Amino acid sequence: MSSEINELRDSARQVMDGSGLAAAENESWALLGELGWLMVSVPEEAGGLGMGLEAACALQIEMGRGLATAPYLSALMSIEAVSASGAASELLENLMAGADYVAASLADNAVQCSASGDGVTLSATLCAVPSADKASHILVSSDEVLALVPADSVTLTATATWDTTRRLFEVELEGVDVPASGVLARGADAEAIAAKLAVLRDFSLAADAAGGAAALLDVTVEYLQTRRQFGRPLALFQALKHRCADLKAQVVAAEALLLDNLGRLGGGNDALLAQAARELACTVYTGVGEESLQLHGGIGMTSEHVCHLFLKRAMLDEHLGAPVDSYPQALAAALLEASA
Amino acid sequence: MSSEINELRDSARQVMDGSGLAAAENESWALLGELGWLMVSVPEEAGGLGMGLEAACALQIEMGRGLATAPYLSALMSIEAVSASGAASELLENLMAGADYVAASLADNAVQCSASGDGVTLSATLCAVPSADKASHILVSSDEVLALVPADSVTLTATATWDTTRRLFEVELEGVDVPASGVLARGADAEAIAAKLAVLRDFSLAADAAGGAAALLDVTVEYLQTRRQFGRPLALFQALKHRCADLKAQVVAAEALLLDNLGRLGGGNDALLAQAARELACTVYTGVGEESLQLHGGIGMTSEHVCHLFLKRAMLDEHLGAPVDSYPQALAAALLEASA
Amino acid sequence: MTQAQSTDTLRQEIRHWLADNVPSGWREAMTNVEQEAFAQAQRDWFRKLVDAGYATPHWPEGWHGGGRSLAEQKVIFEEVARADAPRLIMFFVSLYHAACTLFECGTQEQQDKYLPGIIEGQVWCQGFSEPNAGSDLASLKTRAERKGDRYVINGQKVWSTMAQYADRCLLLVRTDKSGPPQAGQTYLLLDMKAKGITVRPIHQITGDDEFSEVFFDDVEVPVEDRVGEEGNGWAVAQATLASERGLTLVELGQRMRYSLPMITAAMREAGREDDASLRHELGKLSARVDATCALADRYLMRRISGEEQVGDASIVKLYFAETLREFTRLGKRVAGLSGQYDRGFMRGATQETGNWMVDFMNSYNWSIAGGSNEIQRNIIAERMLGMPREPKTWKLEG
Amino acid sequence: MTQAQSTDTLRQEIRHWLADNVPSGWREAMTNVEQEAFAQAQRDWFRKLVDAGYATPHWPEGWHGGGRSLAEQKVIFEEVARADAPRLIMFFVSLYHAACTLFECGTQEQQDKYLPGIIEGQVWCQGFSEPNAGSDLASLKTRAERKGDRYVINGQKVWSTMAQYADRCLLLVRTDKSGPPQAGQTYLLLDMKAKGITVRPIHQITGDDEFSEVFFDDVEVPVEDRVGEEGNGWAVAQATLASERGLTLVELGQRMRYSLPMITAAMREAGREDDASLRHELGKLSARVDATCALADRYLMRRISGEEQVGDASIVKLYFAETLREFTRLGKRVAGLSGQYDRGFMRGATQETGNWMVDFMNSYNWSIAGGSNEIQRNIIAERMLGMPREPKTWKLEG
Repeated sequence: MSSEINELRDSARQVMDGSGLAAAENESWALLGELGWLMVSVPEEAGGLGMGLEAACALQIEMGRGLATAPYLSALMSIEAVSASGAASELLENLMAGADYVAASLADNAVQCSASGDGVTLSATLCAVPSADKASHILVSSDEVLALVPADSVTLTATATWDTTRRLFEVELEGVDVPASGVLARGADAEAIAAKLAVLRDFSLAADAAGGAAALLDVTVEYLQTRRQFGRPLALFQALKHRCADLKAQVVAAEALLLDNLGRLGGGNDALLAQAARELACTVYTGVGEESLQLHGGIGMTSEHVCHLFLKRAMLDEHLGAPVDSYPQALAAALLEASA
Repeated sequence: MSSEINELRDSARQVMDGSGLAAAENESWALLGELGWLMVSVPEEAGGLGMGLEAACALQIEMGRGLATAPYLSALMSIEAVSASGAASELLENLMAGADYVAASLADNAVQCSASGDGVTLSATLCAVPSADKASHILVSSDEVLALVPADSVTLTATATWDTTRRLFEVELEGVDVPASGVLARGADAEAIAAKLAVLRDFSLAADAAGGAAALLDVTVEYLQTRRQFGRPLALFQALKHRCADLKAQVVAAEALLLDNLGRLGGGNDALLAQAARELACTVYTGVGEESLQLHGGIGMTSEHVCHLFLKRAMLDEHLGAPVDSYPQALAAALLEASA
Repeated sequence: MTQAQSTDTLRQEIRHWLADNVPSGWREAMTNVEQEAFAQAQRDWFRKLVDAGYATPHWPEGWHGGGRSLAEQKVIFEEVARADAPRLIMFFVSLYHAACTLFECGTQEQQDKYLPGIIEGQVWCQGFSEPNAGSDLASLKTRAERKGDRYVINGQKVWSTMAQYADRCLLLVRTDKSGPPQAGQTYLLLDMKAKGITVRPIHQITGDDEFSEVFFDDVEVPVEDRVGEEGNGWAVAQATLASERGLTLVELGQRMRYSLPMITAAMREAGREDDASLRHELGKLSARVDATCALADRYLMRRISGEEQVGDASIVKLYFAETLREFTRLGKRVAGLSGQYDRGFMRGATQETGNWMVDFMNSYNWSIAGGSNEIQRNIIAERMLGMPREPKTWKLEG
Repeated sequence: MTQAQSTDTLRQEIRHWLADNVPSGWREAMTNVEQEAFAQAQRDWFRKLVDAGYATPHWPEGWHGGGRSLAEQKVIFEEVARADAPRLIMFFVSLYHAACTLFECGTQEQQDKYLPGIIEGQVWCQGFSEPNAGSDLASLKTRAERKGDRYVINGQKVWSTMAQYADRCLLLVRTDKSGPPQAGQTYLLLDMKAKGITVRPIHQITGDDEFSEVFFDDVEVPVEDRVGEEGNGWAVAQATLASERGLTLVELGQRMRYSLPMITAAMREAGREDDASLRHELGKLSARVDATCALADRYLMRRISGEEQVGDASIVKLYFAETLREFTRLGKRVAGLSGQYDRGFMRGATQETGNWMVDFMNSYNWSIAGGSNEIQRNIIAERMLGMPREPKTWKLEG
């Protein structure tokens, strides 16, 4: 990771620390715009900072670490979509400034699309759309079409998850007519952008998981250091030490793979690099979550302690993106194909 | 388990202890006949002891514990086949006395069978046939036919495995003509007996694994008690203690399931009971094998120490019977069917 | 009538009774309700079970419903699980912990005073665990000072089930600080309406609040409500903890087994019933679930035959807790994103709600409470395998 | 020329060289052969690599092949892995351990005396590990008594690679029993032809015998063959152990990655390439293998940039050892019964033979030797996470 990105990450950590573990969504959203975090990966010629996906992931690591509430990934996906499609620069500027928010689904969805005059008619149920109630538009992305749908033409249903750090919605489109001006791309262009969005999404989920796992392990070790039982600190018990050491190795490995794979982007296998990073990091995060709760004992079972917030976010991260089991299947399919 | 079977098991343990961990095959084979272990599960009316599969498994547990070399399971399968088919009692007597040995495959095999006069013509490659070089006949079992094939009409190939406590052969039958006298059963009868043999086989593998796992864990704990490092016995290190405790729980669970399922036989789901016992016990045995080698450290890597003998037997046990992954698949299929 | 015939008859009886009496749709009715509604449902169900004689099978002969063998008690627990009947969470302490402690260690006066109330539906809670003690029961800090014919209590207890509904409390206190930590403990029967008691429900990560913290500020307990001698509380507490004799894990194992179809149903819902990867895990899990039941059964049988050995109970509990974790983990995997949705909390539902995140989180109740997995591993290693205990004294380097 | 260009050029060079020079069919040729045949093949391969300048890239500039950057050394190791070339097992101690120790801690005379011999093909072995010490290097018992201008050695070493072929030995001995165990150690360069040395190969569970026990009976070593001061051996040994600087794990990680097709091939052979259960495990494994390589790479980069922190190396080794175990376990599962057949031992083949039981057993070389997984976990917990060290003194209960 370049020193530029290391600096970005350091400053992000300071910001996250400053606003506490989980700043309110409104507050942190405003901050995102102010700090320019929404423009990090937009090319310089489009008015962004041109620091690429590595920078976005560096920030996402810190946001995972700090249990950030703002819909950063969703916003980045929309910004990437608008930027990649070369659409109106005014919209892009507003999005990058945080003045406007277009919500994107963090799941794979089936979209029905038919031509309608110059525009299209769309039907779909989009799952896992973060903070959709704050969005002006919803991004609809499929291999056929990439479009912006006004929020007032869809039906939103809040789908509360156990992870209270994020607010997800189900977005229902029932034959919504989108004029040509709302269609960002079609056909092969739309497919190419959808692929890029999946890479952004999977890497970002990996980053959130890598950051969260590292933070939760820190919390857990600190707890074991502090808490005494049978007349000695829990951290003295070798069985617990060894479990923490195993978790540490896994956390470091997940981050190593994430950063290494980010460094390999552009070689024609971006999707696989993102999927591998996502698969390992989310597996590690849920593993750290499971172990941390056990290591905390009773206190971890109470909502007073921060432990469960990480655990629940870990579990949700694991089920965002493509279906959880599709990741190892995709990696295996690639290996089998390569050796055919 | 009844007190009668407990007594049998106690005496078996004394015998196994007496002959050391792994008595030579010739020696222990003779003992099997003398002690009457080959007749335990044959019904009393057929000249056996009528103690059922529970008794056979009690003995197999102890033989697994003692790394027995004699082809007990193979012999029992042949005896069961002959007994179940109601064939000549003289043969059965010889088999039960250990005066004759008919070898049976411990794997699933494809058998081609065609009618030939009163008898049949058989072609097959039988894997994992123990001590086939000592057998007068080879048992061929399929859903179509159950037959005894003279050993001089087949081709034997020694297939050495890493488990040096057992000697396996591949038996090749190329269109061997078997007269009617050699055909023990056909059609539905053969199928029913094949099913019984699979139950005997799977339970026996579970028993071997349960016994071996328990013995290996004993060996390992004793080693940790004796061996000192960093100025204290290894057994004092909590991380190692906890790993031993987990293994202990698994070993006890595997034996509990084995004995419990043996007690449920005859309720119409014998195959599943055997498969579940086999699945768990073999998984536990390989797990104990893996952990024990690690816990032994360098000494476990040398052939001077007994650890590797158990490990290799565990690994082979896991791959005897039906293909290893077919066990969980069968259990899952049954659950899905029951809830359909 | 042989023993087997007698349990068979009982099994048929209770099976029919449960078919007629288990409140239909109780799980749905207990979803997203206030705790009082749950408490009322518990009272109703308690009344029915008591009246039918199925709530007190472990009480001595002569008491209503009492005099059943351990084998018969097992049948009742198994059938309750099979019928997916509610667990008597609010009355478990009174029916088992309190009653058995009184039968074993209480005076005739104490028995006469308290046992009838239990049958009438008095709620008891347990006051053993303390904050920051975890599984270290011996580290007890709540103090009781003898003043004339009373003890005066100051301190704090935690993880007390349904304490806000409790009439009385089984309270373990420290009366002497000198000597080893297990000595100097005294066992009291506390009136929860006494002055100076504050009960504060604990907000759990599932949204449940069945456990409470209990604070004592100069609370007085008459000396006649002491069980056993002063300083002998540790031994009495062991009797309390041993009172259910493995029956709970027989029941929980069976509940888990009967819940396996929740996973196959989830596979079908996801259109993945033919997925070899899920089938592989399901098959492996099912063998483990069966083994859990076999372990619990065999443990109870050994208790019946008097062959129980130290550590046996630890194996059953550890294995159950780990298998339950795997069970809920697989359910969570199969359910995918929809398993992450918060569908509300089902009160008294233990870990078979099919709301997989709740079930998963609740599985920690069994790996943490009642002696954590780590404590069970210590017991197995030290007391079954004979490995050395944790050093008593130690000194850090440097 | 930038650094990236220079490593790219080197990569192309060595890739071509390896394509022309790796002995074709070496794995088959090394199967079921006596050790002497293996030793001869090692000598031949050593000669080729040395002559091409690829065996000593880590030596200082001025030495044949020397003066390569760590980044360039990494390229060589990666390409050797990619080409599935034999590892220089018999010469690793001489080229890395001995040479780096001499460069870092040896006198000019010692360097002049020994380094040319190493390039000419002298074999060195390591005499650090002792029986019953396991990963506890500090507990060293082999004694050296100073008598005039000689040390007289008595004791025993174990796990010495290819000691029966060794000309010299890096020997760690105890010269002082007082004081803490890490003090009082002295580092000697021993002539393996000296009187009083007995080498006994260890029969491994794989059938291999590449390791030996070495016994010392009044073996004399001249004082001028001591490296560093008397009593300073521990520090010199650290330099020895650090000499390969993570390159081995870069190579081994790459070898594992390049061996993943062995599993897909086994799946095809078993007709199970579409089995979702195997694919699930393979996919998970492949992410772990990639992470192992990423860890090793990033560790080396941190060494290059001087940012290495204590414990970093432990994570790389632990994670590699565990991933390798999973790798061989999956291969074993796919291979089924046929994977259990003893197809003989392939010498010098590490753990990528496709003979899955051998590969599985060999995976323990990495979880036990060179600091077991347990030791690595201690280091990570204590020195990275700051958890307390194992108590120095302790007292058992009772």
